[in-house]
Amino acid sequence: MPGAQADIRITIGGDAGQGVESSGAMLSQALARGGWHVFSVPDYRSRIRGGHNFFQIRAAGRPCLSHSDPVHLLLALTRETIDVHVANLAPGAGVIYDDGFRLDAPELESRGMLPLSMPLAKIAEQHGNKLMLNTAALAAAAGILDLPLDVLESLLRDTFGAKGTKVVEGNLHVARAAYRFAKERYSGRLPYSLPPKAGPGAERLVLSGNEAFCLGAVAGGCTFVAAYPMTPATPILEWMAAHERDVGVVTKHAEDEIAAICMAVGAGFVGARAMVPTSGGGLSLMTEALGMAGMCEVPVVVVNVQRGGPSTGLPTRTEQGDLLFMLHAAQGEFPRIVLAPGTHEQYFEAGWRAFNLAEKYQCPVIVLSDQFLAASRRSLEKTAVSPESVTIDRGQLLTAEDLERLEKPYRRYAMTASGVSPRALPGHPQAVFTATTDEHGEDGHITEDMDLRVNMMDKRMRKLETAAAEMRGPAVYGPKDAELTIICWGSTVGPARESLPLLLDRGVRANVLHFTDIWPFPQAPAERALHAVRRAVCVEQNHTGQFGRFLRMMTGFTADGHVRKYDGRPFSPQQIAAGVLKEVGVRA
Amino acid sequence: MPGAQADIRITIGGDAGQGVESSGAMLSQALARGGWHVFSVPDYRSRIRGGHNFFQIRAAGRPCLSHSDPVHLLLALTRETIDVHVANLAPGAGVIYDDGFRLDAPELESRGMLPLSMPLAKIAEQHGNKLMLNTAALAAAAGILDLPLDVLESLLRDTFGAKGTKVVEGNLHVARAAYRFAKERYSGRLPYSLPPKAGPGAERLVLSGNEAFCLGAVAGGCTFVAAYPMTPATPILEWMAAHERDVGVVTKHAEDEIAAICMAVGAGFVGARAMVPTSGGGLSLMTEALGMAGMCEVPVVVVNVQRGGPSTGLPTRTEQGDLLFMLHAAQGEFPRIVLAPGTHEQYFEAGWRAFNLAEKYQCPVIVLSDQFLAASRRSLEKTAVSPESVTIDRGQLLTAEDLERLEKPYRRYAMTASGVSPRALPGHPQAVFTATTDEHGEDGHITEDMDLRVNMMDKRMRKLETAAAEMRGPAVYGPKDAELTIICWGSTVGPARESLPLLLDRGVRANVLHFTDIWPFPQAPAERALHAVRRAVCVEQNHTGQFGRFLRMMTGFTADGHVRKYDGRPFSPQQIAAGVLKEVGVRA
Amino acid sequence: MPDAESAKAPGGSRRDKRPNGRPAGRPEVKTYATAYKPTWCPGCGDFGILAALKAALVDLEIWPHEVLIVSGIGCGSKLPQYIHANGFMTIHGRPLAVATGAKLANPELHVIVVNGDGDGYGIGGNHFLHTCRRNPDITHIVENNQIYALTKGQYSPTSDPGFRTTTSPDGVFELPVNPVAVALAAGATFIARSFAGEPKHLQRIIAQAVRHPGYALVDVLQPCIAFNKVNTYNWYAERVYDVAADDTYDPTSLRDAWERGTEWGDRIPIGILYRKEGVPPYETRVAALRDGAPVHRDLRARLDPALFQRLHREFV
Amino acid sequence: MPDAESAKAPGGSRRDKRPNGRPAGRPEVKTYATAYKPTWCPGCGDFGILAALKAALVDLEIWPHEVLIVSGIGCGSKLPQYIHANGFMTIHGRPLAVATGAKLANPELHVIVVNGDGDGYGIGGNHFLHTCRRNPDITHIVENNQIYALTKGQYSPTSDPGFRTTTSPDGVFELPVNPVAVALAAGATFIARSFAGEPKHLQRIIAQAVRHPGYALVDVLQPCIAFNKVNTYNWYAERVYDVAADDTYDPTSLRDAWERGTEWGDRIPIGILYRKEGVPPYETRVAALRDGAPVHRDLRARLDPALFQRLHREFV
Ligand SMILES: Cc1ncc(C[n+]2csc(CCOP(=O)(O)OP(=O)(O)O)c2C)c(N)n1
Ligand SMILES: Cc1ncc(C[n+]2csc(CCOP(=O)(O)OP(=O)(O)O)c2C)c(N)n1
Ligand code: SF4
Ligand code: SF4
Ligand SMILES: [Mg+2]
Ligand SMILES: [Mg+2]
Repeated sequence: MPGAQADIRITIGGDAGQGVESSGAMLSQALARGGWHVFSVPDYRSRIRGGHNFFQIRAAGRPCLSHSDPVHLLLALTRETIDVHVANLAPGAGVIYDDGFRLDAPELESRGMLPLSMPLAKIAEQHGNKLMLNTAALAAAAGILDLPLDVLESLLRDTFGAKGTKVVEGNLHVARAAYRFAKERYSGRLPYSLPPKAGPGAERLVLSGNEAFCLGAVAGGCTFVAAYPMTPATPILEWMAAHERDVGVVTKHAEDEIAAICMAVGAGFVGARAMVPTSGGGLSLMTEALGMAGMCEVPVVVVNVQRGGPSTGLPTRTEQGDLLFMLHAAQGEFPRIVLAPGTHEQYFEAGWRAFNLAEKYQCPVIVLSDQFLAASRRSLEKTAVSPESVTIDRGQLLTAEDLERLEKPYRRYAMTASGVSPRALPGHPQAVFTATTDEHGEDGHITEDMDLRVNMMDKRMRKLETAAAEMRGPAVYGPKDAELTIICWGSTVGPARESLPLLLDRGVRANVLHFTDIWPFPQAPAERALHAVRRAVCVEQNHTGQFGRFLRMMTGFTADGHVRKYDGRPFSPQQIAAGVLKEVGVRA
Repeated sequence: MPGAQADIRITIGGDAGQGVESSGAMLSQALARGGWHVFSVPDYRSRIRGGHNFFQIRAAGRPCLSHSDPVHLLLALTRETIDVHVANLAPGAGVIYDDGFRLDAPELESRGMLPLSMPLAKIAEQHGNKLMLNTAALAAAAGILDLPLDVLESLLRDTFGAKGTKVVEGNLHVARAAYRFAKERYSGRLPYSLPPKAGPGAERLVLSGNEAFCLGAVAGGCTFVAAYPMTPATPILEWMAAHERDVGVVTKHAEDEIAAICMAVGAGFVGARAMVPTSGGGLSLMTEALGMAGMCEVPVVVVNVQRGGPSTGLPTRTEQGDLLFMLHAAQGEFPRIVLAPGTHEQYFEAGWRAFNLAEKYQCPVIVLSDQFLAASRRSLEKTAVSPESVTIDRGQLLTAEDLERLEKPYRRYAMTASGVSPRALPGHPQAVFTATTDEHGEDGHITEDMDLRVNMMDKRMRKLETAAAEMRGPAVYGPKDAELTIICWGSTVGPARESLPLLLDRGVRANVLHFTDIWPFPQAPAERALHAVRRAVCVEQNHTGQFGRFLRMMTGFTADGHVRKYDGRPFSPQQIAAGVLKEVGVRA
Repeated sequence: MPDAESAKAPGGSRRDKRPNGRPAGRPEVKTYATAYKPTWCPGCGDFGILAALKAALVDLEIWPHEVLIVSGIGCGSKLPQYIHANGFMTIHGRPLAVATGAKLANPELHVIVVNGDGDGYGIGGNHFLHTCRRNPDITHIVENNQIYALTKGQYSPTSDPGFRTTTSPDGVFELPVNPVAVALAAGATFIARSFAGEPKHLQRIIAQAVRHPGYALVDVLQPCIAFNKVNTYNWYAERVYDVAADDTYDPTSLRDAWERGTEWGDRIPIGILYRKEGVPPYETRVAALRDGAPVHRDLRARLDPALFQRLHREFV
Repeated sequence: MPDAESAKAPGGSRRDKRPNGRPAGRPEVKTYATAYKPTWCPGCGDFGILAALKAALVDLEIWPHEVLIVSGIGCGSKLPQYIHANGFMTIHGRPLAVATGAKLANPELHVIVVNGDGDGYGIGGNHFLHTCRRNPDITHIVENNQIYALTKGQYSPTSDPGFRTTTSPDGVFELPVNPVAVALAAGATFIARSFAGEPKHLQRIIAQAVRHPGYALVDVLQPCIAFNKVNTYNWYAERVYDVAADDTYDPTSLRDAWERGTEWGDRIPIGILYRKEGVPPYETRVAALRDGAPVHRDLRARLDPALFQRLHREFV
């Protein structure tokens, strides 16, 4: 319905290579500077030029946890954009397009849209140059939305500042002209307006999930990143490389993923906090070395930013298809920890917590995110991604002083009740030791002794029990006494939470049960939480319902319904609500 | 108890490099030629020389499904052998050793053993040469056991025939002398004797599991093997290489496991029946390409001969630690078939059945065996490993004639109700097509279309439903109305079945429920079978009880007890019986 | 419809013939046309490579069904999508291994690998090394743009020292792989370089590479207009020279090839840099291939009791 | 006992010193002794390599805690088990990559890789190629017995043509990898060959390799008495000659190195075949290492609000 909005949604569409994503990022940033909360999601193809890309932005007065439907304002950089998105527009939604497109405006209007034709290309050429078309388009949108011009101007100054005054001035001229045109021609025409701003708070940041994660890793003392580029994990390597000098993180673009993880294991072995960001295909190649880290008890953090599978699959799209693979990758059995952060804040936290867990339990830690979480941008308070919330716990790491006090020869793999053996790093005369991926005794030497093997296996696996104590149970969002519970994990939490009011509108009082700590499984809190569930629908971004199957394996719990999506696009709250209603038999 | 035996067990022990395994194999073969059923298991270390190795043989008048405890006759090629095995000897068990060992025979006797000191080295030197020591030892054992000398002689002739008359004659002289010595000195002293022979049947073969599998693969039309050596799978590659010319199988020792599976996928793509034998570490490296085969619907057979993990682990030992890894290896979701043969006959059958399944469902098929099944030798009727039982089913493979009759352009990934698309091989003018690991349409071209993606994913996954119809439910061994059921999978079935009489002796009427077809899970028959179970103990060769967890995931069924072993050595029937009794609260 | 017990591949066991006969007439460039338009950036060097490959196949009078083009993952690796021929776009870095398996299973196919420099010399380096010394009859065309393009601009194993990319913000400081030198050291029997900006040259070189019996490397200088702003059309055009123009150059001499092969900078040699005749391709030496290709084998022959009687003998 | 909030590695941030000070006196061969007896076959060439390595380290006055020996999987890769020094026996084919990570995280360690020919040139070939061009300061000793020994006798990438093994029943018909030639083509800055049967020579070469700043390859001819009955002690002894004896040989000349490096057969050159001075090792060029090694970094510095104020700026 037109009218006052809780939030407003804008989509920018165009061809690959037209700068859709950077325009979207700028508009998101401008809205955040203007005092709104934003959430935005890019949608692009696995190619460099050509093909329709788009960028969805949502702005609200309260924090948004996901994008949402339908769209109130469409910024069409190509004619195709209109055809693609028309089905998803709200009644009376505005469509900004270049007057050169020669569209049949009355026809658009008859289909319930508000055509907002503007001479964008002309304005760009006249006031700056052709390349500034996107600035014109952005400013036009700002004008339509009544976003203050000075906000846009300051952003343009900051963005283009490094390119010299001429570029800045050109962009400013173009922006002003387009803004003015939009206001003059169409003021008050759009039946939707920006919602009330958030209260005056701290200055907010707009970060992608991967960026939030990088900040977390920096805070967590990450000193070594090795990787091989792979969408959608590449931005982690690239961000770290760009900040290598500033924050002091060694970054290595390796010859392949096998080398990347092996380098990280080598770095972790000698004492660096080392990480490897990749996606499923890279993870497949890292499988063998994951077992090496497990066997030799080397801390290492592996980030799997999931994308659409199987195989090369849908390289630029999202999926939660690797859960069971991550839990069981590599031959044999060894302790690993699997975290599946769901929000930008949780992804930031996983960035430092993973290193603490890796060093405390001397094992590989897998951070399982996905393209949706990694690439979506959200406005956050600075405190949400600041070091104040961070602790650094290196676990049982022996200092030089500890080693000098040692009375018996150091045993790297000493049997302990917790399964964790005090760890020395190579380089100290008191702690010369050897490690091997073969089964070994306390001193790291190969053994084929049956009993020693069993004891060593038990020792290693005991670490999982020890770690389980600090794994977090699922979080509940929404009413505790809900009649229906949406069970989800990882990034699905955002749209799932946003679906609750939609369900309530349809008379279904639901809540969300969200898992972030997957392995070791937080058995007791999970069972407690499941005990309180009256009726459950498992919502996952995959084909086979992996988390539902996992939950049954661990607890015997069987969900009453399943909503699964595997088209590579993230769930919207509307899709979850519709899917859940269908599962519980409420007609949509 | 001394006396008439249902079966007799012999252990040969010595240092790596002393030919323990070849001696054991010869004695097994001699016993089979003599008319007994045999089952034998080697136990060796991951090194070339030094360290204790041994070989266990069991001979009986009925087929044996596993080795067994305790041992009646020990053939000690080193002094250490006696110390290692003394705890596992039956009362009055004979110990054959060289008189040069200077053992305290009365002391041995006081510990309940029968010392059988013999001048083996001297006999070898006197009648042949030093290298024939093992022949002397074997003949001595034959003498003690009353195994007919001519059986041994004919075997020696066949074994050394290729090395010329001198070698044959030398070995025969040595054998005769040692046999005579043993008989003359110790006749009638051993309180155990060979059990009654099997009735006169067809000549029996003695094969290792891997050899049985190779015969199955040959019968099944395997034409391409690529591999990288890895214990305990190497013998498959080596057997195939040795027979490359004879049976017409291209064998390729590749530069690594990644190359091996990619070569097999290439060969499978153009139409060969291709396979890659490896073990867990190699499988880890093959993970990514497994997904390629799944996505591009290329038939390929992957054999994982499991060994002790994690990582390099226990390279020459056994484990069932890769089950959940095999079910979920590689990013994303795609159809795969997993077979876990338990006996030599089933391993032979998997050899050809895997190729039929791979071509019928156009997907990777994983044969999951283990070191125990692969390396143990069993006597089998020839018919058990003969082509008479074999069918070759290439599924929906289009012939040239089919293609010539095509009216529309060929679509490799045509949508069908079964999920299986008729398959053409490159090389025909009517079937020029392209395949890609990216998501694709029916013609194999990349797509990012949401609906097409969903349809194509559904089409692929539908193959699993289609295949499920021919997956076999679990087999029941023992009384249908047992009070207790041992649930097991893969190679554990042998010792599990052999444990039933031991359990009955202790008053527990048990049976065995054995799974060979793991994925797609034979849902209905499995549920039926589980329904009949009163009390269940899951017996597995791993730490975390993977099959038990899998069963719970698939059916909700939770076993009442668990017996797990992960010391690298196979279960004996006695160990299973003891473990099960403990789980059900019967004192051992 | 398919015959479940059919144990033969299409084409039966006609070992002495090209697969499945040939259409009448000669193939033309349009024989290789598809309905799919390349998604490459306008101006990308990959267009030239695609055109040259088609033209070379037409020159050689090879039909689409007689070829199998195997690629990896990357911009350049999308090529099989844009040509009407059998194609298999595999996984990143592995097309040489997949191609080797295909060639060994059906030696009658012309097997051509196309992939990028990251795919071929980076992650795929081990297969490159071992394929050189193995010498199967495979043509290997590398679209060498000195960059990881599809992942949007990281440095590649062939990037020049000093080159700044998102993963080399201080400039590359690893020595680039010189594919010619490495192939030479690894024993390749045909090594050539060409340039996407000289399509006629490239077409000739590809045709000769396909004709060469054995592994043939064609490293193609391929401008990436989107991410490599250093090694442009002009940059290459100013530097390349054909060794064929030099009468004293002997492409059969290991020493000459080493001298020129290691040259890179102000002058970049193109053309056939090395060629060794008379080394039998791998597949011609495989015992099991002497009686025909796996794909033409009658699998029912395996059910012959006599075969098993023979095989059983070793287990008695 | 360990301090949970301790954010420093042992040894703190004494960047300018060898790790953790040094014991008094000089190391002796027995300093490197362990209680574990090698499980190699009596007479195996690996014994000679182990002895030469110990002796070289003693010559260089390096202490066990200053070294990290990284190996793969194979007979030869068991070496770290038999020497008292920091050791890491990794997975098959990957020690160079693990070692590179260790070196980048703690450049103060002398990092030495030992592995077999299968491990180093077969499955590990890609890391070999890229480590050569990367040039980290790592010594790489390859126990080259031209066979896969631990898996009981399959042919390796360095097996000579015609060699019969269980996986080459008709004899090898792939060209062997010549590690010297490949390393040269890939840009290695120190390339040597030695022979396990000449322990003094080997000791000298290893010492020079360790001293070389950058990647140093020492390919060691290593008789495997159990599975390689062709390339025996005698076979090698009859063929090897030291290039150092030839005054005209210039190990800094790429051309000379190529000529000799590709020689293999009746005569096999050993000694330092190539050396290039002045190429800065990889780790000396890494920006993040200029302020000290990761293992010596005080991780609490990362919790500095000023750092985050700076980092936050790009997101406003
Ligand atoms: C195992 C794996 N790792 C990483 C990727 C991501 N990836 C796709 S293409 C590519 C590199 C492309 O570079 P190149 O091979 O030079 O081809 P170009 O795009 O330059 O033509 C990478 C790293 C992948 N698909 N698979
Ligand atoms: C991924 C993987 N594949 C295969 C193996 C089995 N394997 C162990 S050692 C070895 C080869 C040994 O050859 P080499 O490296 O030359 O060492 P050598 O034993 O000759 O010293 C192989 C193939 C393994 N451990 N891991
Ligand atoms: S990004 Fe570069 S390589 Fe890829 S299509 Fe564009 S120009 Fe070609
Ligand atoms: S098998 Fe060969 S390499 Fe291995 S220890 Fe024995 S002699 Fe040495
Ligand atoms: Mg490239
Ligand atoms: Mg070797």
